[in-house]
Amino acid sequence: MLKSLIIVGLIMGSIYGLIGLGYSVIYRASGIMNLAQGELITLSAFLGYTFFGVCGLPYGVALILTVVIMFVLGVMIQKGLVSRYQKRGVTGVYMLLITFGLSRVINGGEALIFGSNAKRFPSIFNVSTVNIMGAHLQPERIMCLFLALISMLLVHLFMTRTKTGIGMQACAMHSKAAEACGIDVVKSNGLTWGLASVVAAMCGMMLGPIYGVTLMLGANLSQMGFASSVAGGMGNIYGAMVGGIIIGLIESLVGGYVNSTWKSMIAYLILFLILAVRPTGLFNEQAVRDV
Amino acid sequence: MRQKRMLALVLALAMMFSLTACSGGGDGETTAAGGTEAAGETTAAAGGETQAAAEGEEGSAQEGAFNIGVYQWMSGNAASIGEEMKVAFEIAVEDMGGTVNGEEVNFIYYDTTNNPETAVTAAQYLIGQNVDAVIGSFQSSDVVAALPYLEDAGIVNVFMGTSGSLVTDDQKYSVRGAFNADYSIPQFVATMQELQYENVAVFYGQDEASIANWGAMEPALEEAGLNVVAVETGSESDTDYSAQCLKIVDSNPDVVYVVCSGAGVNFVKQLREYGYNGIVMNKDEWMTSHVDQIGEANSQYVMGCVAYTTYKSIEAAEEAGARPEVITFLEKFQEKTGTLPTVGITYRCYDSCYLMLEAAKRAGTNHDADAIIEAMLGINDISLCMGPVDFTQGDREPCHEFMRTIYVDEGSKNFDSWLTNGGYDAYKSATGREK
Amino acid sequence: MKGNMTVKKLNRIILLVLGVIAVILPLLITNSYRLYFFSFVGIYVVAASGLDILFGYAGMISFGHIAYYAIGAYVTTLLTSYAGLPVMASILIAAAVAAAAGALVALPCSKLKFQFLALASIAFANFIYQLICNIEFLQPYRGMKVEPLSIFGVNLNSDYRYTYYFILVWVVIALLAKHMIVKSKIGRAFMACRDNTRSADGMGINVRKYKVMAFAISTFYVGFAGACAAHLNELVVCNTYVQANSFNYVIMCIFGGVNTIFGPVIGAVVFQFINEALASATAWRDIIFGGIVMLFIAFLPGGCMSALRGLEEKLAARFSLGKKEAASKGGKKDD
Amino acid sequence: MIKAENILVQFGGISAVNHVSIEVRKGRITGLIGPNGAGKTTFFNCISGVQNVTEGKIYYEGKDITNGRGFQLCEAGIARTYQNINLFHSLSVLDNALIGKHCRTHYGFFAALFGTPRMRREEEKAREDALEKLKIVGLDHKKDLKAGQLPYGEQRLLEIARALCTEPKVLLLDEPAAGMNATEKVVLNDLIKKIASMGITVLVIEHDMDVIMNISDYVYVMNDGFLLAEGKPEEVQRNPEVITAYLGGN
Repeated sequence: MLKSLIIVGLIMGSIYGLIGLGYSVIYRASGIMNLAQGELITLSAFLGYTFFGVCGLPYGVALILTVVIMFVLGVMIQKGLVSRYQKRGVTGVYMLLITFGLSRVINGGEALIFGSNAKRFPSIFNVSTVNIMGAHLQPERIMCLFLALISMLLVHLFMTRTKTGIGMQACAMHSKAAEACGIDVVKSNGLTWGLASVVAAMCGMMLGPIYGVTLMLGANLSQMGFASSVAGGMGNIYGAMVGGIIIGLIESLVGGYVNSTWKSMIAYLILFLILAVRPTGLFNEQAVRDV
Repeated sequence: MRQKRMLALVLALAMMFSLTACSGGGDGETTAAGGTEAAGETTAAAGGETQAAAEGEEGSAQEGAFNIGVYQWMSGNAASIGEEMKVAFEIAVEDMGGTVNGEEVNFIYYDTTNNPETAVTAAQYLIGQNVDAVIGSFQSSDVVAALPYLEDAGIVNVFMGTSGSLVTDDQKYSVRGAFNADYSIPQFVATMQELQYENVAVFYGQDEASIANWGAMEPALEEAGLNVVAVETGSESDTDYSAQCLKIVDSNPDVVYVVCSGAGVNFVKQLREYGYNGIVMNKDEWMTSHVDQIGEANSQYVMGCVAYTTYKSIEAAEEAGARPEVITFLEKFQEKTGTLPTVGITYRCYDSCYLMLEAAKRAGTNHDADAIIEAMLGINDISLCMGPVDFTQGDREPCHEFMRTIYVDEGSKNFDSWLTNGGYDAYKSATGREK
Repeated sequence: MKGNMTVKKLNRIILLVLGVIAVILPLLITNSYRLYFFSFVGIYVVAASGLDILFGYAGMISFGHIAYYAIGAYVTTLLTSYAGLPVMASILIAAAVAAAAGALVALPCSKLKFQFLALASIAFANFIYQLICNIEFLQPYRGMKVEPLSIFGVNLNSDYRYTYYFILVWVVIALLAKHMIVKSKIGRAFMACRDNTRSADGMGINVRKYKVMAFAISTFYVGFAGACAAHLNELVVCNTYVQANSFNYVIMCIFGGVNTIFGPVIGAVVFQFINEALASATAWRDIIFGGIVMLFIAFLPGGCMSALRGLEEKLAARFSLGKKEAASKGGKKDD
Repeated sequence: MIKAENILVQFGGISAVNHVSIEVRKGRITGLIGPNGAGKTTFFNCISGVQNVTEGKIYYEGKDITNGRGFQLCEAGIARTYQNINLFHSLSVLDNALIGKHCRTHYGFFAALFGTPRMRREEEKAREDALEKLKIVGLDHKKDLKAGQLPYGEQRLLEIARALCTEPKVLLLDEPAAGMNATEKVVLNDLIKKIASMGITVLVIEHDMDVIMNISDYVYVMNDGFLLAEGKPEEVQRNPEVITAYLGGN
């Protein structure tokens, strides 16, 4: 029992970590906490459902299509919305509210286009359950673990090794200074949102088969994604994954041994305590105002 | 100084106009309805094609018509239920010949948006419209919230909730138009004993109906000497039930009893994925929409004990031995919409509406709640989708006949016939379980 | 100077207009549902004004104010049903408990950057919601019966005209109290903390104390609103207090206009009408509310109030009433 | 008035202020000059409670106020202005000044809530005094304008007026003349002299020589964290080290 709880905890942790990665990428590269990330995940799940489920394309093709569409959507959101608002001088709390408004609009749009009842994202692998070290698991969940680790590695390498990645971080720290060093800030901000949407696409395509596609899919899980990115230290790429895994383990162990309804209550309590006691998270990202 | 005063006046008028305009006409009885009419309008619009015989405004009561108020969750995840409900009402009115006591039937809808507090508002709204009768929600928590107001206002109402605790003897104008879920408990326990089960695991949802049902089931299991090896619970917003599934699989039960409206379906899927392939006894009917949601493989061997269930096709219904009333209803439904109902609640809508109209016809008046409720409680000679209706058995319940179903390859079969012609052995060999 | 004068005059006009409408409303409408509806609008006015103190004046965002609405509701239910307190007393005590909870949350969290404060408030609201759902005693899903709204034993819920006037009285008290606080040095301290915490500290303002005070006052208002709503509906059920509902207050403030007395009033009234008209079209409701937030922040950050103020100045300019100085654009945009 | 004894401030190994001891005498204008990055503002922040000290002690009227909190020091009588302007932009000029009066108006929360006569009196007193201070800096005719709309020079003056509103015993000015043209500097000098004549001790930081030299009674010179020299303005000007380190040894 403990073994399977730990495995499930790790897998849930990797899902939360990947969602948290989306938040960290945008926060680190643009200082904005994007409340619409959850809805981007639901949208990718719906897109994946239409390509893979309805049109019957193979999973790989559906994945690539969804990733490309979400990348374009992410860049469009940044260019059409975020930068235009920033030009109008909208900053701080109001930018946070813009992302909240955006999430409501996307959710409403999904309900109109895809209808409101739950859709079935057909399982990717024909076998419905696999036995690993005595624990029966859905193969899609194991794929989740690997995909999450790979994406985290890719994002980290991109952000720290490539020119554009470092450029993104520079823009976040000080856009004027970055511009002075010749970084096309507008393009790199667009890329940031594109990258975060790609991470959301990966999440959507993985969560679809596990939980089925519903309107509330993104919203429910993204709260925990927030928790993991903050626990690890907001903006720190590794932090999101480590934080996610910690929260995933705690949640599954509490669910297993204490009481399954207390699972999410305790998870939220942990998020609140982390923010109250140590808002900088494990990797000490600067989250406290100077006062 | 004169301009200043004039300016102030202009502004004040502009303010007055904008507030009253956007307040949907805060003055006078008729226009007040305008504001609410907008609510009625949009609900009707969301309900697809034209409504019952009475044309004209959907949202407000009319003179000279049998005004029936309806409060139910019909948006968001329940949008499809809302649409099917309106078709079921339409069929019921046509079966009654289009008019009752010479009056058209006019429905006034109010969506409770899956929030019992809105159900209270809905009751207030319908009372405000002084409707003649009300058909209530399939969600027990809505019924609990709205019932007292309708009782105080003396409005006859038929509710569709199946939770056992909804019917109490101090109710005067309220009656149930569906089956009582707790009546299925003895049948479930009998089946468990019939198949010599000892260990039972339970998963109940975080909603009023499920908690009440489990409250009734627990003593029944103890009496029958069955030991409960795991009791788990979960709510709609959880999405992930890994911990619950693991504990249940780990307790190695003979059978899993699931009582949970919305979240139950996702739970069964994850339970299957975590390795439990035995029989799942589900309180609610296993509808075709559930099968669409979690796939054929995960729906196998889900047993139900209900008054009616949904079918993929009319032939499948005939083959599974569905009641003639259900078959005729399905034919009319298919004729009207080209599809079959995806949720069992549609049958409840038809039955409740038919009962209301029948009671009004027998009472000879559409506007006297006492006469209608008295006529309603006297009905014991008609048969609807839920089977023979008999209010006179002293428990204020219309439905006493249940049938057991089990979902096996592509359809809900009759459990008894499935048992007799070796279905159980085929199940044991297929799943490699001894029970 | 002229600028300040128009704002004062505008507020007086609006006060006059809203006052007249509010008082004569029950005489015009006899439909009990509509009176019940306007009583609820009054409750939302109090809640929105509370959040405006925190968000508009003290500059701290909170997406978790439904938690204090829930605390207010459940505490008053327990006090009246089990401790037998009179309704009015238990409403005030419940509001005080909500204020204490707000202060407790604010102690550690008020120093956070706004993103993390928003996140902490979301986490707290979810925690309270789950806590309520897990306490069997509160019958969260079935819903708990609550004493009807009453003063000195007179049951107000029998005729919604009484509840309307009862809540109207408390709305007036709430707006008056907000006006007095905001115009005093406390209000100025809030605005100083909002604009620039560093120099507020330099000017002798104990920033932390005033932030916690702003949180406490705001949660008192919201707790009071929650308690009144519980007695008005005579029922408390857990799914009313889902975290997502706290965004309603934010939308009301944005729509009506933050940093004003009457912004939240207008925001609450119009929000309730849109909410009622689109109750069943949830898809459209999300889109419209999301759209309101996005459009208003872009084009009308001061909300309806700044539009009215702009209108007033344009009219004044056309009538050349000697308004020389540049029309002062309201709200956030110019700093 | 304020005595700072061998103050050391380190930011991760680099010591911005290296064992500096400065004394600000009562009723006199003390200047603190040094090239950019000499640690003047860091030292300034230590006195005004914004920056904690790694080592050393600060005394104010004999009491130890090392690492005291900003608002406590303000109440004790130390007011300051900022190098880059830290006004409350969305508030009016008068409100900015009134916020300065915050720790000098004495009424509680409930007094404010019920608008007691005591509260109205205190508010009236605060308003008059604020207007008076605005008159000193010549901004009273713009009291309803938003602080963000004032031109740069006037914003500096408003910051000084706001500091005066806290009725300080010591006024710390952080590069008040930055970005001012010649005529504005003359106005500033008179203003500082007028403030000193009101019995308020002044400590000024500036890297602009002529402003410091003709108004301060006593001058300290700092260079990359060290105290280079101190004394009367004339002595300091002739001090060879100051000339080489600061004036480029012409």
